[in-house]
Amino acid sequence: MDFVSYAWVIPALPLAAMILIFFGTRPLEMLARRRASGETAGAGHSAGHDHDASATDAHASPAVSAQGEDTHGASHSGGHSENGGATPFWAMAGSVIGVVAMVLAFFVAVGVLVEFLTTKDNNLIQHGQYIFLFDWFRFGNLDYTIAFRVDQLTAVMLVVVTGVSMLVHLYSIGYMEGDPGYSRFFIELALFTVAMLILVLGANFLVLFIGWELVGLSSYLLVGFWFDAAPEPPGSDLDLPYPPAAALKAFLTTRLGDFGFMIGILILFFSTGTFDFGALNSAATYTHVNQVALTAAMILVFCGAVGKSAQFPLHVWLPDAMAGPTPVSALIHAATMVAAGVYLVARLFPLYHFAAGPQSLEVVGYVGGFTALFAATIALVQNDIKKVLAYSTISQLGYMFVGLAVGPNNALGIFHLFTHAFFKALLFLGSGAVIHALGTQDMRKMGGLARYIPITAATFLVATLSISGFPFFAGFFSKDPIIGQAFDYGTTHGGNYTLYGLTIVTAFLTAFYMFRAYFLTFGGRYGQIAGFWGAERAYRGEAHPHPPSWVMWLPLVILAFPAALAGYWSSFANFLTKGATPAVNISDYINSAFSDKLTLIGIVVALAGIALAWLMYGVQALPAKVFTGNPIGKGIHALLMHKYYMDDLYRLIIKYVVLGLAHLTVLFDRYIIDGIVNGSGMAVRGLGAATRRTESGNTQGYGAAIFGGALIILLLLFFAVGVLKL
Amino acid sequence: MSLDIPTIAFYLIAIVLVGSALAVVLLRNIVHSALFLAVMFGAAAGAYVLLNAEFIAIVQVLIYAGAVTILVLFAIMLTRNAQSQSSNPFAKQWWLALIICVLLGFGLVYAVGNSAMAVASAFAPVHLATLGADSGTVTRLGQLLYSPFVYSYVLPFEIASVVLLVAIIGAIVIGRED
Amino acid sequence: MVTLNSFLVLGAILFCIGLFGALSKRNAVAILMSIEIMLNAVNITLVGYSSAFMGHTHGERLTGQIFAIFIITVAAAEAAVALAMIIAIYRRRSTIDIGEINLMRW
Amino acid sequence: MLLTLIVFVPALAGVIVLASPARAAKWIAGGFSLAVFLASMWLYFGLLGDSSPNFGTVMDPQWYINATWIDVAINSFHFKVNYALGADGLSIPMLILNALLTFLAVIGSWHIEKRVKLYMAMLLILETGVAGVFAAFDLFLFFLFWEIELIPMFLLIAIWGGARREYAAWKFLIYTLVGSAFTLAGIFLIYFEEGGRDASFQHFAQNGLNLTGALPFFGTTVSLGLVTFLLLFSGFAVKIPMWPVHTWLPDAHTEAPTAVSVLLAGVLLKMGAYGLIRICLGFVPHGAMEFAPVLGIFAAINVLWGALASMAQQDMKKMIAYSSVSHMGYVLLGVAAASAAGSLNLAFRQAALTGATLQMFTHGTITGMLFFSVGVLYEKAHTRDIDVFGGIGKRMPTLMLLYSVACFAALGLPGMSGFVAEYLTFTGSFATLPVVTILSVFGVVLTAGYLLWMLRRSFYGPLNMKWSWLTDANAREAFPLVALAVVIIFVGIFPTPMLNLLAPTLSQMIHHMTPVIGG
Repeated sequence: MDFVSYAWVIPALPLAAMILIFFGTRPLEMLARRRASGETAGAGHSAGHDHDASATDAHASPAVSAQGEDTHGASHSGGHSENGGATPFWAMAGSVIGVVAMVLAFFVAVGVLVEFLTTKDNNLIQHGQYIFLFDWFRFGNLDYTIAFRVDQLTAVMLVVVTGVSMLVHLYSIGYMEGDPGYSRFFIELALFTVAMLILVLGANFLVLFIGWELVGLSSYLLVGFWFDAAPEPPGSDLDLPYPPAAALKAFLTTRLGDFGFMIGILILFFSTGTFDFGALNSAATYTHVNQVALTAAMILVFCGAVGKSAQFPLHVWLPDAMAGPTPVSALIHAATMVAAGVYLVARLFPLYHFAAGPQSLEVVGYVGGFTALFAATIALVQNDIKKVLAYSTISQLGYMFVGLAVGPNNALGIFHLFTHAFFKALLFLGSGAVIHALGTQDMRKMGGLARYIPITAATFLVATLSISGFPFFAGFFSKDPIIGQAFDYGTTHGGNYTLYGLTIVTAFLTAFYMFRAYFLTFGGRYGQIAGFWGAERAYRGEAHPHPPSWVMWLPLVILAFPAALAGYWSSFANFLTKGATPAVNISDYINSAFSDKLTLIGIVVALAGIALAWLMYGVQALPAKVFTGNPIGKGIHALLMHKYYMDDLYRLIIKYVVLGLAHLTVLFDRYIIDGIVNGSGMAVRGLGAATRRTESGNTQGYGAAIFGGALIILLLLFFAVGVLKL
Repeated sequence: MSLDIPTIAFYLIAIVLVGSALAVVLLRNIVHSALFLAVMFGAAAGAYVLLNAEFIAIVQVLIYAGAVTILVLFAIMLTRNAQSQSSNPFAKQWWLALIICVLLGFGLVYAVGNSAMAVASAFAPVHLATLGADSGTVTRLGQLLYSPFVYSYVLPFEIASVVLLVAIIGAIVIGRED
Repeated sequence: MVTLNSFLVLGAILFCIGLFGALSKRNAVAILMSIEIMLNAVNITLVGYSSAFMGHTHGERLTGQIFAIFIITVAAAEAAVALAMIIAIYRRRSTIDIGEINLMRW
Repeated sequence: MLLTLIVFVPALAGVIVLASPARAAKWIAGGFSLAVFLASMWLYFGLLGDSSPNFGTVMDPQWYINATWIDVAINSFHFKVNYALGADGLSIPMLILNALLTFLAVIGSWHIEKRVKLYMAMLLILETGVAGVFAAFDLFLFFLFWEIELIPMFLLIAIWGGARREYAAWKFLIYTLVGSAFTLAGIFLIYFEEGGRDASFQHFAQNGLNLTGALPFFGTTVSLGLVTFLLLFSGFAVKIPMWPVHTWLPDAHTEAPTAVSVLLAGVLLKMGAYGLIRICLGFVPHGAMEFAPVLGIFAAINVLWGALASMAQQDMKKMIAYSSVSHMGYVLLGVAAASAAGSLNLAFRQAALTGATLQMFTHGTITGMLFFSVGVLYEKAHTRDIDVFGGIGKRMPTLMLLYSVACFAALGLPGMSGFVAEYLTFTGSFATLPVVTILSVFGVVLTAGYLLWMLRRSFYGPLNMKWSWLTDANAREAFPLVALAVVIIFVGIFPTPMLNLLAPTLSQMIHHMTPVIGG
């Protein structure tokens, strides 16, 4: 079946779901709710403008909203199961529509991928296929076209997006159960899915940018989903982000990156006269383009990726974005949207690699490598389970950029994106199950949970092994080649092994902090299998953990398979590069993975990280005080706890520089511009007040003035005629 | 300079004119001023006669020396203020007025003697009135003022009559005790 | 020799005397009288011109006299109205000192 | 004839409103404004009949009507004013926008109780003035309508405004009058320099290229084109408003009642931009070309200044007013880029100018929506201070949704018309004015900052108990918002009809300018 031609169905399905929920089930739900509340509350609401009525209204509402606040404060930190019972019927119907749409979309996406894998049509392989073309407008030879195109890269992304989105939709039915904004959540989730699909389907910068901004919007909406939550009370050291602030921060920080992105697009458009990726990536387009401008443009485009993929120095929003519901973190802030930056660089890989100067990819590599290490160090000390995962996401995205920078093609980075999407989504959904079970996300109040929620623990362990680069798991196959390639890159670049050093150290740290998180949550001392499988005694919290419902554990189990096995797609590079690299069969693939000395070093490093975590948190033979006891260690710990003071720096800049400038402009307007305007008005009035004195009402004075004036004119005339001889 | 009768008459009239005008302006008693005003009007009528403008001279005597003087005297009588010492005082800035007037006077006299227009015509001889000469200007004036057939000022003249009517009514309305 | 100039100078002097009176007196009636002097000065000038040019094109140069007639007419009307006003003001305010008639001040 | 109806029926309706009982005033005003809106839609749909519709250009306007009105000839002095109305791609969207916003303003003013007859009459007369400006095809007629509009606007602010309404009204009036005095001088200059016999737009557009040479100026000479441009532009710059003559706008907006703010931002500012494009750019291409780099710098200042000043505001309306300053900067940018010298692909210029024109339309709808939103809030809470609210989104979900839509549209989110306009402008203007464009793009970041920050402070977070009695927007209040949202989203997703409408006019203009700007 010709799936590719029907690929437009993939974004259309969640769009239809969104519209159906927005205009269909949500109004019905609200209607039903109003009818229900009308039956109980009586006529109190209907008397709108009456003073007495509003007074009673005001009386009644503190109780209502105080209750609302409490539940939201709680739901904010996870436990919203006691939020008011079951999901209303129409809300549930809406979510079912969303899930069904996503399942269908996922199957079409898989069909598209399979078609690309099996097709013999060389044209399709080389150029992909346009599935939608519509000219917004055309000025001379400049066209602003809405164009969707499917090729191998898009096909991979489609599967990732629809797959994770489908599972997250399903999972959310359980996670968001009974939330007052249940329908809104599914609308926004569908909106995100549509936007992300537009982003990956876009065949030119215009469409990509549309998707790019729309995912930013849905990220904003979903991070701020609990927009009415109260900020964390002072005194808590968990530093939980406040959803409205986090949403704002996420949007603005990524927009700052988009500023560079937009300028990059402008330079490219000006130089080449086209937005189209196909045209941009073909050598003929940029032969006459200034190399320096092109390099600058590519670096600026990368700025957009830095913002969206939370790379240093614009990484600050992603940890805060954890204020959103956990399924959102899994879908948007781990698996798909944050990977859009990687996708962008991969999409433009020929431009980066062949057309622009080498500086562009160097910037990508070093920013990525530095961010990987930087985020990993912060992740070492986090106590919030979602924060750990957030910093790990930032770190892994850094890997992907390194992979793109050092690789001969874009397969390395995208392959890591591909595997990462599954295991990181799994990690987040697992953490969501934990939060749902306990009502807290503080790892210090967990421990030994494997006894209570074994499925979650097992799947979480799979994902942890995968991300740590443990042999035979997906992460190993996608991450170790990046590290190896970074070494080769160093060799071919005059022995500059900086990137290799950054990535290998990060690999160690990753293994350590991920297992630290695992042990703190699920394992710990007194546990079985040397602390890997926790026990009741290891549990440090008070709340009674309750196991997740099937809609929540089923996605975990499903995701565990790709999280473990996605790495075995041996011919991924061959597929993605359209056959430019040789296809590898599976046994050669595994053999080559283990035959390299560098790989072995990577394995050793990962194992060392796991071992250290096990010593410190698994059997707790090595207390953390060993490191934080001395002053230097304490200082470093404080530095890491404060995230290198980046947030404070930004806060200062915004408070004093941006707002300072803002107030300066207002003062300038008020005192200088209006000062001049009002001043000239005052001057005229003053002049009037002064000359008013001459209007004394004395007619003889006027007469004297008239004739004195005539006399002066007369004298001037005499002067002109008699003296000047005019 | 030949001192014929008209020349002597001119200088006499001029002296009386200037003197009575100065008296009008300078005298402290307003009633005396008004009387000298009548003298001045009469002297002016003499000047008109000298200029062969008999009709104007008659009108001057009738209207100015007669009507206006009476009017002024009535006004003085009706507004007589018992408290004031001087009925015809000067304002504070009289010195300023004096400077302006003297300078303006010199300016005017200088202009009369020196400007291009004045030089061309100022020394034109004036036909002073001689006794028994033909006095035809009244007829011509009449034609010029009233004739409906030849070029005349009949329309302005009619308008002037309307102005007079308005002035009469206005004076009544304003002066009426209410 | 009496020329036009003589009458012009006479008119100028009279005009200035009248002006001085109009600008310096405080009694409204005196001011009115001064203005009459000024009008007479103008009339003398006009009639002087008229008479000086009468010889050239006889009959066509009476315009000055016509002007004088109109001036006299208007001056009479003006005197009537002005004196009525003075009387009216006097009735209201018991003074005709224009230094004290300053309702329009500012 | 249609244009005559569109221009004068509102004024007639205003008279009818004044003559009818107060109870009926709103209904009469609403009915007539709706009728005028439908008629103005026919301006567009009436041209669609052909397979390839001709939307007209300045040389060949549609719906054209021309009659001699004043014709005085004294020797070589010839003063001629024609009653000439016409419409082309540049004016049709503005006429429709004007009619739409007036209709919505009447709906949005339903709660007005103070002297309602006069209020509605003034709204309708304002519509006449503005429509006349957009429809006039004679320079003197244009100026006549330009000034007519001042009277109702002055009264609307001065009678129905807020606490400092008189200050604001006078400031508005004096600023505008001073500016338009220069414009009038410019109109006379161009009229006599171009022969002094014909003030029709076609004449000026045809002969604009001849407006070269120098004028003596205190011992030196200045370019005639530049002088004419600057004189004409003075009035338009005040209206747009361009920094540094923008300070009347925040005051006027803050004091004006909601619907008047909507009209002020929605169509009155567009008069300035329309004049800039139609007259300054179209009739004085040499001057436009010479001034373009400076205009570009002013555009960037406008964008950044407005955005920064918005950020410092406590008053929602003042914030939106400054955001108007910022957004009109994009219009200036597009115009500057279209007229800047350089031998470049004309398509870039056309993109920039189209973007600027679309921005005019789009800003009218978006800012209208923002002001209506604030108006709904203000009617209930009687304050617009951003910080005294907090968490009211919980009480007003519908308003929050619509307000958010407006905010996102204003910050240029794709799927809404603001994005299309800004994207077109930027992609076009970068070709001629790269540095200025980069600076202006940064305005987009700042815009997002102040709008979302405002939303966060007012609508998000825990509910401030003080506002627990607030009720959500009702259907009547939501109607203008929804209507505008539909327009915004429609143009954002499917801008093609709009761009097709604009294209021939602007294309003709750009091509006509080719000898001046090169390319």
